[in-house]
Amino acid sequence: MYSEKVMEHFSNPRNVGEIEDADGVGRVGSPSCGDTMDIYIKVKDGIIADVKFRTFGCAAAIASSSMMTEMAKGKTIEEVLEITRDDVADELGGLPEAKMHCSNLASDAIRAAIEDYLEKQSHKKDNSR
Amino acid sequence: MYSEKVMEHFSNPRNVGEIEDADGVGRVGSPSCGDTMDIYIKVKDGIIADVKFRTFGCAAAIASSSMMTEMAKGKTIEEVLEITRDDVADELGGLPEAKMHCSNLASDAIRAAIEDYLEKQSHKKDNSR
Amino acid sequence: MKRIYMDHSATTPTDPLVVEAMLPYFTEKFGNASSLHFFGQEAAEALEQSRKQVAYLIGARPEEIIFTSGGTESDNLAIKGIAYQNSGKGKHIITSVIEHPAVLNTCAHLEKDGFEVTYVPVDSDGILDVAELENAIRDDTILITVMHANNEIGTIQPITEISKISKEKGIYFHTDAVQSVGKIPVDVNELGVDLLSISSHKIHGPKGVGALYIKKGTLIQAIAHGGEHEARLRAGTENIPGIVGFAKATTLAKERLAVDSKHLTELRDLLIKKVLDSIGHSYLNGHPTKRLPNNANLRFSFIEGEAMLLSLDMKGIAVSTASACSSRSLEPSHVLKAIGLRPEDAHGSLRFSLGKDNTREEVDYVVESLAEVVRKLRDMSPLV
Amino acid sequence: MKRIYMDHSATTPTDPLVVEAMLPYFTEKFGNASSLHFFGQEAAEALEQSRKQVAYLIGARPEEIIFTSGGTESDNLAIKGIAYQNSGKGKHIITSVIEHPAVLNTCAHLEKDGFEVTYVPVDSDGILDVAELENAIRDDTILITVMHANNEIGTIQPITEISKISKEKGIYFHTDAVQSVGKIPVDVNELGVDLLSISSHKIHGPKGVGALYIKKGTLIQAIAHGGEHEARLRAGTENIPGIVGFAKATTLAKERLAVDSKHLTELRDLLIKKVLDSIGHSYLNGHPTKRLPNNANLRFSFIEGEAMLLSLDMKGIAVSTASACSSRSLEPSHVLKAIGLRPEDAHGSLRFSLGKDNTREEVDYVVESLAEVVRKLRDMSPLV
Ligand SMILES: Cc1ncc(COP(=O)(O)O)c(C=O)c1O
Ligand SMILES: Cc1ncc(COP(=O)(O)O)c(C=O)c1O
Repeated sequence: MYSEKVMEHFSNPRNVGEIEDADGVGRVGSPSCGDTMDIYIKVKDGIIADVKFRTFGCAAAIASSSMMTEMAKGKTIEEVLEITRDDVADELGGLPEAKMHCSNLASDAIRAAIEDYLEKQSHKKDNSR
Repeated sequence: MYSEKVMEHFSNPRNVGEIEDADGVGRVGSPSCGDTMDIYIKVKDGIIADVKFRTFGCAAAIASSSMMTEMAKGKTIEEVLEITRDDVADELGGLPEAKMHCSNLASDAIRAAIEDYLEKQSHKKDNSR
Repeated sequence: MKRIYMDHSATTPTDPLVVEAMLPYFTEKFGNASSLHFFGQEAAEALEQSRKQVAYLIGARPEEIIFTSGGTESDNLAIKGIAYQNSGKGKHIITSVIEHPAVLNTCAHLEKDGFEVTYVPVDSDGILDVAELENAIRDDTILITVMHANNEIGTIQPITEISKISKEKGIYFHTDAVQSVGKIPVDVNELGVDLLSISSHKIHGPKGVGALYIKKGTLIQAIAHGGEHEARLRAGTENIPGIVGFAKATTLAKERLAVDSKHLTELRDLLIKKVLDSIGHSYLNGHPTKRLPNNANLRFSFIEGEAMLLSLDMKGIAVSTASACSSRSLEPSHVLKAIGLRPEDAHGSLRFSLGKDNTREEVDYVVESLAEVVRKLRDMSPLV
Repeated sequence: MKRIYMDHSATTPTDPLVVEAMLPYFTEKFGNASSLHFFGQEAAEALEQSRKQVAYLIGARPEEIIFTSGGTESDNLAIKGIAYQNSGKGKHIITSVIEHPAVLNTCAHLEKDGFEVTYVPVDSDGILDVAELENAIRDDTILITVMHANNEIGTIQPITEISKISKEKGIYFHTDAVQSVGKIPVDVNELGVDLLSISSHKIHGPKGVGALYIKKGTLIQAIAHGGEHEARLRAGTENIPGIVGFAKATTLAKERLAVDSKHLTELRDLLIKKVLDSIGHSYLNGHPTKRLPNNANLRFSFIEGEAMLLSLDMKGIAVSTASACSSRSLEPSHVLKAIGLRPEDAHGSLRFSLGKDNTREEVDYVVESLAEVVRKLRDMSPLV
């Protein structure tokens, strides 16, 4: 049912955890729908220096989260924002039709984290003005 | 599907043939319905002295004809007329529901032969009057 | 007693290679193909692999194959599925007078449900009259269903001619290929059909499995409701061992088709020639050449079929009167009536359906035995 | 890898004795039961012998058993068969909210066809509310269909209580006993039902076979049309090897019931106790005692079922989330919703369904592995 890549990321997920002093945090999904992702990012010079996740969800959701963090790490914010919803699934060697929303969720989650970061940045600027 | 008795009478039918100078002949059924029986009887002192048949039909029809001739032979006309439609089937150890009409046909055939005989007798009486 | 089986149109022995292919799926690889774990995935893979094999046999794509419990269910699903899906467009169906009961009784059921059905006649050779079929088409005709080869007299119907018409008129076309598959080439694209029924047990596969080909893009309604198996068209836990066996049977059938059909044609022609030569008042029913390589339907005047059948059975020879299904009924075969036989002649017909393992020696023995049986029964017959 | 199968409610391995019983019917005794010759009669005898065996399992008479292609078809035949036969009397059907999709989707189909269906709720233990059912009865109610035991949470429903009511009111009563047969006593007379569905592959028989018990005198309509098989209620060449295997499985199930159910109950209780003791925030779904001896449906907060299932699978352990059929869908189980679970709790449930060959050692290994899996997934969860 799942590609080997999915199963590999599911069984050995990269970047699990929290970042205590994260620059941005994104939460998407809802437990009642069966999946929730929290993504934490640390940004340095416009680059995703560190990223961690916690996910409640199926194997595809966990693998998508893990893959997303790998894809994002070391990239610039602009580059990460260009990652489309399907890219995560493609990197994972495809996902079953019914699970495509997990790929979407992962890209939504990192976007939410970046938005959170950007908003905090603009607040900081506001505050420093 | 058929009892052993049916199969036995079907494979070794008794009294097959014609009686050249029969005292009575009965034909029932029709080829288009899938069975036709001719029964020939020879009557002596009110007793069925000889009986033969020819049958076009299924195994049950042939076995019923054979059994009927066996049951009739040596009996008085009155006794034979008392043989009911089911008696032939009973003697054969039963017939499948769909084949019960074969038993009926056999008793009808001998009845027809006897009627033919009785009619001829009454003609003879008429002529001798 | 040595037994000779010449009733392969009723059913066939399962090929030992088929049984071998099935065996692991009973006790070891026994998973439910819907399960996500190892056992389930193993079953799901076998299912999809089987789908490819069955599709390959008839030139279809795997996603065009729906597994069913047999030819009857395939016919029911095809006909009711199209009828109910398209009842808004029209309620007229065209079929032939010589279809299998699985088609005829499904049509009869639809008639009770407000559909109209036209039954197109066949000629005295048992071949459908295409002009009559074309005349029968109406604006509200939604489905044509005509069998590829007849199960009683083996006649092969002009499916490609019909599919040209059905395509022109935009009418769905289903064919029951239960008897033709494995005996003559069956390719859904060459035939040009939208739906096609197959049954496993007629091609040395296990009983209780079949398939319906549904051309991509053809929408039909499900008739069994439940889980989301088989593209939601056929609910019920998939019969994996049966399906694997069926698939193996299709692969074998494909491999063997050329050799088998040559062998069968030779035996059939030998049987027909010997019977017609050696037994008086005997006749062949159905077209002499447009017929399945394994079918010889023969008629013997003055005597009745069941009596012949059982007499042959006592000599170890298995044949059939009309189709197995109707052989318990008293009505003469609707197919033999349709080719114009008088009832008494229809009653006097026997179907010999050959299989790849039948031999010339068996044919010799069968003809000899038959001659004896016919003689004995004619001696008993008042019609001679 | 050593593999432990604890998904017996999805399907069971076919018993080797069952396979042995089937084997001759593939290659040697391969006849079509409708054929009049030796091969056919041999098949017909096997068919009737099998009917006796299946009837015996559930205390029915042979003529009350119709063979089908599985539990789904049995449910479809029972429900549609009664509905269409009695639509003149009324068009109201009562069922429960926790039925298998084979029942629920059949009812949904009938709703589209003009029938009305009332879905009676269950309590938080998963037991049907009989008073609610009684209240739901109307003058035009023609059928009650309530499952004997639930396939997800194993709860056993008050069938005899319901049948008292149905008899009083003169309403037909069908029960889906697919999960209960072979695990608890199932006797049609004690249960007082008019129709009862069974499936072979749930009791160590082959897939693709089932039966419907139809109480003598109960008229139903056929849903598959074709030949005159199975009292004209189920057209299609009978799957003799499958039916013979099914019959053998019923005989074994009957012989083993007492021993098996004791063994299963012990294992089940051990599994439940060990899990609840050793894993925090874990709970049992469904009634603690009114449940199948082999079912433990367990809930683990903060984590999702499929992830648990696949993690266990990597350790060689096969279990299921909800029923196999719905495990590919994203919706949480309708059964777990019906007992009042929040969606996230429903999503975090696993079904362990034990079989006669499972051992205490396997239970130990499963609980250990489960604890590890739950820990790992909770470490990843944002909800903890
Ligand atoms: C032409 C034809 N269609 C359909 C069927 C029914 O197939 P099955 O026996 O697999 O239900 C048969 C065989 O009986 C057949 O010969
Ligand atoms: C309660 C219940 N009813 C019906 C079915 C369907 O049975 P089958 O898989 O034989 O079609 C199942 C099994 O999936 C079941 O658990």
